Amino acid sequence: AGAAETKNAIPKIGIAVPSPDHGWTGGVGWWAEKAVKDFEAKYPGKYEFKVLHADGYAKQLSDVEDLMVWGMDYLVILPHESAPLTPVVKEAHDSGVKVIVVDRGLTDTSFGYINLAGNNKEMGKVSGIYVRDYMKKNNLTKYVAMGGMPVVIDGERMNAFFDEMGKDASLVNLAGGRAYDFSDWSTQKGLELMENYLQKYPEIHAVFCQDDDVMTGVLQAIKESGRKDIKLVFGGAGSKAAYEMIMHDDPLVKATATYHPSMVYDAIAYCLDVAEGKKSSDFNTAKAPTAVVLPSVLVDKSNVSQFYDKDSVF
Amino acid sequence: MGEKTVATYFKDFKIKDHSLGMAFVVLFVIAAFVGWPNFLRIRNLTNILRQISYTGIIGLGMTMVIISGGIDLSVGSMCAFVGGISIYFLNLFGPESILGIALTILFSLVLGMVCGALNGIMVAKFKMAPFIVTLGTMSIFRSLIQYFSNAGNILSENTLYGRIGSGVFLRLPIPVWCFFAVGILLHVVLNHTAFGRYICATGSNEQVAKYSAINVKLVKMIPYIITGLTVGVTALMWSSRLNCINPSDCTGYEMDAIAAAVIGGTLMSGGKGSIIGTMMGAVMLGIINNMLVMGGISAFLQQAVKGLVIIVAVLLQYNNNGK
Amino acid sequence: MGEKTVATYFKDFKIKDHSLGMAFVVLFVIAAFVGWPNFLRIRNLTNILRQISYTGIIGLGMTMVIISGGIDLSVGSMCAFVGGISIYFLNLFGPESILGIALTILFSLVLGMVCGALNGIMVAKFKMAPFIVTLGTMSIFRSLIQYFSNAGNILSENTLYGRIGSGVFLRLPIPVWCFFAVGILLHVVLNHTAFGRYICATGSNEQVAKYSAINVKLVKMIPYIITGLTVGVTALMWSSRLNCINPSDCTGYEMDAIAAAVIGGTLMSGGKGSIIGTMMGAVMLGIINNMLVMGGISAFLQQAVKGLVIIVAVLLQYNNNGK
Amino acid sequence: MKGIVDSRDILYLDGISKEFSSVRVLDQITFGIREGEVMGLIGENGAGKSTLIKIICGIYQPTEGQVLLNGELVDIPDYITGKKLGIGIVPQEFNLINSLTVYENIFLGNEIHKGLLLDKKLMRLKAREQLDRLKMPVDVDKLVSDLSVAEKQMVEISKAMILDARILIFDEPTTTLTGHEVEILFDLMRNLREKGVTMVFVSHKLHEVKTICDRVTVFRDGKLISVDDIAEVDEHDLARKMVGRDFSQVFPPKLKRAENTVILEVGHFCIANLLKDVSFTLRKGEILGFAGLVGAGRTETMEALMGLRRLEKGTVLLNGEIVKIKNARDAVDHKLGYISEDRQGKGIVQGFDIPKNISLISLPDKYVRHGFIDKAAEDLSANHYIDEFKVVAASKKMELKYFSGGNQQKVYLARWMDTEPQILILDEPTRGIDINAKREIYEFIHALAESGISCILISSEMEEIIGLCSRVYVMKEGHIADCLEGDEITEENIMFNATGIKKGN
Ligand SMILES: Nc1ncnc2c1ncn2[C@@H]1O[C@H](COP(=O)(O)OP(=O)(O)OP(=O)(O)O)[C@@H](O)[C@H]1O
Ligand SMILES: Nc1ncnc2c1ncn2[C@@H]1O[C@H](COP(=O)(O)OP(=O)(O)OP(=O)(O)O)[C@@H](O)[C@H]1O
Ligand SMILES: O[C@@H]1[C@@H](O)[C@H](O)OC[C@H]1O
Ligand SMILES: [Mg+2]
Ligand SMILES: [Mg+2]
Repeated sequence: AGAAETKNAIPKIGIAVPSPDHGWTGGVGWWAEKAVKDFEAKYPGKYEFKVLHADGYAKQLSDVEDLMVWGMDYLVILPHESAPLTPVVKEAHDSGVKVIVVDRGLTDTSFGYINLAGNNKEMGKVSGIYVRDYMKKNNLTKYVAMGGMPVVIDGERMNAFFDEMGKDASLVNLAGGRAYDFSDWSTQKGLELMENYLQKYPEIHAVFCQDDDVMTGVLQAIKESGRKDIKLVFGGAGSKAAYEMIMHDDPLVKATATYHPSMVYDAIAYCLDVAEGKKSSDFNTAKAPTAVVLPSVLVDKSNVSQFYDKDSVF
Repeated sequence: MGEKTVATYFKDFKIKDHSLGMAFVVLFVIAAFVGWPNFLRIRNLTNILRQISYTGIIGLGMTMVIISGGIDLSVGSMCAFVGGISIYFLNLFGPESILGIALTILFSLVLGMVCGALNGIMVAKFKMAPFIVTLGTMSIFRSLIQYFSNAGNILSENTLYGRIGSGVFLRLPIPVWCFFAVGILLHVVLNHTAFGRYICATGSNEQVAKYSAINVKLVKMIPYIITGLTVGVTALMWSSRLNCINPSDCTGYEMDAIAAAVIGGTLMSGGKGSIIGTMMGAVMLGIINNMLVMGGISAFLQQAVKGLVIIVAVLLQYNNNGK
Repeated sequence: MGEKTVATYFKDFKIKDHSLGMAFVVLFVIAAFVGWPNFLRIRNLTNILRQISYTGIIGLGMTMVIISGGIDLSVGSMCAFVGGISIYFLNLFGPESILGIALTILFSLVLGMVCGALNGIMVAKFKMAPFIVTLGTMSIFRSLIQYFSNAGNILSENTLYGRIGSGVFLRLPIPVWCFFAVGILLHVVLNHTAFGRYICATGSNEQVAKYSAINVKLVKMIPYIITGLTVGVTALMWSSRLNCINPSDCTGYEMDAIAAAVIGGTLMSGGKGSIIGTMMGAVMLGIINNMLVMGGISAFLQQAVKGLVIIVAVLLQYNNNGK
Repeated sequence: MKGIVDSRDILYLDGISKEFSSVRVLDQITFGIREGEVMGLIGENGAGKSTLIKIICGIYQPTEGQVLLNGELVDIPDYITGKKLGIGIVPQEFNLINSLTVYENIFLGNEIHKGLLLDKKLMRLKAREQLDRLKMPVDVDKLVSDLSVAEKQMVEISKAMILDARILIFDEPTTTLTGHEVEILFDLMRNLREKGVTMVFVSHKLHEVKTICDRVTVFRDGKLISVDDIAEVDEHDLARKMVGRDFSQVFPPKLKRAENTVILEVGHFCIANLLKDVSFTLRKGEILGFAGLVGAGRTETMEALMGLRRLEKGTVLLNGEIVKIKNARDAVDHKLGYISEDRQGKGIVQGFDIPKNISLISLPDKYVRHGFIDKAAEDLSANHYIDEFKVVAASKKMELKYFSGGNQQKVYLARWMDTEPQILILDEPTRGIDINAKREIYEFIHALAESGISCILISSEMEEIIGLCSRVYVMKEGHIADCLEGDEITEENIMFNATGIKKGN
């Protein structure tokens, strides 16, 4: 095959992802391993893969260093945190490694790499539109919102969400203005937060929690409280559990907005296409990153079957 | 000795002997003000109790470990591990199998004890520093459950299992009943059995215990097994509540469990502590948390306030103890 | 005493006196095999050194604290806090201000010491359990820096600042030089000054230290200040490497720092320890990590292996110490 | 202020009182100590000797009263200040850091520097010199944890000596020393006296006080009873002053050996570097002595017997049957009891009250009903022992750490009595306790033996061994040197066997 030229006879592909600190990143790990398995089967002996999971970006930083020592030709990375990983990824790039950055981008946009990501602003926007319209339609006014972790993409989503909600003055964020708490994208934390909200606010109509794992916890708290005032819980990302609820007409869960961890699979597939010469490797020498944006789609009863994968861990 | 009249009781009453109780009352009153009127609602109070019950139960076992002169940092990971494996076990049975649930309860408790014994053996038999042993097993349990689950959610297929963890009995959630039950049980063990006495003696001075014909190794080991058991209980309550376990669940439980014990007056250096104290400590942590939420403190500052409250609570106790 | 010939040296050589060194060598050889040929590349070795230098430097301060009978769980949060505030400070100066950088270096170290002193005062003056104090300040520092930064990145506007942390001098990264420098300094303090001896004495038996006319409060406090200083150094190295600080940075540093100290032979119960040991411990942790990465162990199991290695390393030492 | 009565006084205590949580342990103490004298300080356990000493050093602050040094009022807020004023102390309890070496301990708090760094060479040298002066040639680089009790005591004394103090206070320095070592210490003290050093010497052994002191101060219940020139009082007077009533016979009359039945036979105990083929027999109802220099291996023998130390070789025959004792519980089950010489480290639980301390061993056998502790029974039994042993306690619920040494020892004894032993081993049972309590313990041992219980008494106090025992094994360097019986039990014979040196040679 007319592969892009590499240093190694057997090209080495290094993959750096965060370790599973919550459901979504768990999914990332799973899809990364699945990709490696699939492509090893597809191109037996032709490529060498190494997947590293980092529990923090300091670890990921050293993972990338280690991958450089290992002599990778390609790097597929889902950065733990954008800013701190940028220099080392740039260093890899400068030493000739072709880089594909997934999801949480880099802060330096002056060199050539693929930036493959979901659309966070769009995700917030899609969610906001759905929640706004649903509330309007059902004469609901009071809502609360939860963020994930204090990172850039989280802010993008929340801002886009509040932008949409703000368009209808009758809708009130019970926490006031654009205030929200962080759920750490974890079920446990979502449960605790929701329990507290249920105490604090005697009437809540809708909950936006931006993540389907968190949603599980939120739903549990609502169920246990026996309260009937909540009519809508909107998560995000597109977990298997959420899809199942949508399929089975859950009273509270009507839809979700995709932001799927399988994007790491797409990134690895993209990488192999480059290696196989099916896609150009020119991005590497460009003066700016090439964006590959996966759309965020609203999934509801009408289209859920297209997205459901019963083997996925997420 | 002799009978005490109410009057003499009040004459003998020294604030310093009851500093924990006083702190509790003060905190409660403050919370009632800050969170007026929601705080005092039965619903809110039972909620607080449920919220603290998970780490609270483990805190009870932790109290025994700390009194014996040890520490167990692995409880959080162990809890995710035991919970996860227990769901795998449960899924071996049919989706409505009551037998499966009964056996899983047993399995979970036993598995917890086995994990605890692992820590215990290393501490007691190989005389390793508990901090290090459990720092190590903390990584190991977490790692193993991630490995087994491929880092994905471990879902129970049993439709009845969820009823345990989210169930309510006589208006109190089941985990809260467990918290009380384990508390009373361990209180009795600590204060009314020879074994409880031995734990205190060993934690206070191991040599003395050895020279007093106490089987020091056993006495140092069993608290870890008890803690494993409490972890098993919490793992059951937690996994059945959501009918699923995520391998990253229960992170940081160790800190809450230790904090509850220490706020409750258990000495970090061992030899002395109280189960009732830990129960109060756990509830106090819950109240603080609730108060911060109700009071609308900036989310970023909530942790700071919590940290501060822990320090102040302990500071008051230390000063009252006159040291 | 008298002169030792080489022969008698080897005759006197007892493995148990050098178990750490032996473990180090064995580990190195294994790593060289597993990671062949990459492991032995200069680039890889300096990489390992740089990777461990951040927590390694803090581990050196931690060693002093542990020897003195304490523990400091707050170092990770403190590091993010000091790093973040230092960048705010740096940004008060122009984008190319060398003076700004010089003053920030000073500022960072002093701020670290002040934070350390905070822990130290509570431990030494108010006689609070170090575990609790630093558990509290761990939350507080983290919370504060999140609050100040609104949980966002704190970016330096100085274009030269980054040169410190990512700089290389005589083929070694600057953080590695810092690690060595702090190591040598603290080694001398511990082994060749009265203060070092007082730390050991106080950590071993506070009462006795007091009866030896040692100012126990001061001796218990200063190690926290030293640790604060090492945190300041790491905060500088880390923030300048990335030219930015995220409030969630440096989470878990305390565990690595403690692990390095304990693998290096420092007793968790205080009274005894070695700076050189901690340095070796930190490097060993780095080697293990590198080995796991190079050896292609399942990512999920890596933590388990690391936990296991820590336990085994300590187990070997304990048994060799003949207890 | 009364002012200085005597211009010879270097130190003058003026109306010193001390209260611990409103309990008065020192009451208006006023007396002077003259420059260059050795002042004895005696009194029963808990009389307040150590407390007074701690006040002089600055470790405690008096509730009332003041201290004058060379006629000037001084404020001694802590020991650091005390040391600067030239006051040195050899404390009553061990005060060495186990994880440091001998020389590091000797210079702890008093290091010699060369520039900024420590001058280890010089410190080693000086430490060695100091120990040589005490005729205790231990390796200065040895860890203190590896030293015997006597060696530790000598290190402790060296630590005080190195201070070059003008006032040197010894709080019961001889409790852990044998006669030979006490002689060495006294020589040293005489030397210091010639150099003009003022010393305070606390001891429960009146003959020592008589030997070394120039004057003696007697305390009773926190009050000053008398200050006398040593020539004007004899031991009998001193004892009477201490106790407050007439005090006659210390030792009860010797027992006639009633039975010949051997109940315990220890055979060929061996532990590398510690014990070499130790064998002995114990008869029913006898008081068997174990004498020897400190470090001779007596404690090790008994610990091995009790299953507290691993033996390399050795057999135990109990009532003619071979028994295996693997731990202390086995020993208790075989009705063996052992009062350790290390009361603080191996005996009492500091944080437990009296009932909990007493029941610690017998708990499962006596106080557990249906799995639960019967606290009423525990209290009852504690009351019984408090009466029987005349334990003086404000409340039996007080933690043991607040009790004086003698009372702690009684509680410790009670714990073992509560196991109803047939064989009771007492290792230095009177260490650091006053003459009155001592006599009580002697009578107690005597009564035990009369009732048929066999006692083994390890003691470094020759007179105890001679006064109480019917047979004595003398140990030397880990083996049994001889077994003395009846009239053979003399100081000379014991010393000869223990040291290999005949007295007078
Ligand atoms: N820190 C303390 N708190 C409370 N009581 C104390 C304290 N220290 C000593 N005491 C009490 O003060 C009294 C005097 O004790 P002190 O140690 O001075 O006696 P002593 O004469 O040295 O006795 P001994 O011969 O046993 O050493 C005792 O009753 C003791 O229980
Ligand atoms: N753990 C140990 N390691 C090395 N040597 C030891 C240890 N314990 C004791 N020894 C040595 O064993 C010898 C016997 O000690 P020990 O003091 O118990 O004898 P003893 O006859 O009971 O004397 P004492 O009158 O002090 O009780 C001493 O030389 C001591 O230094
Ligand atoms: O946790 C997830 C986050 O890591 C990812 O970037 O976006 C979706 C979230 O659920
Ligand atoms: Mg005394
Ligand atoms: Mg002895």
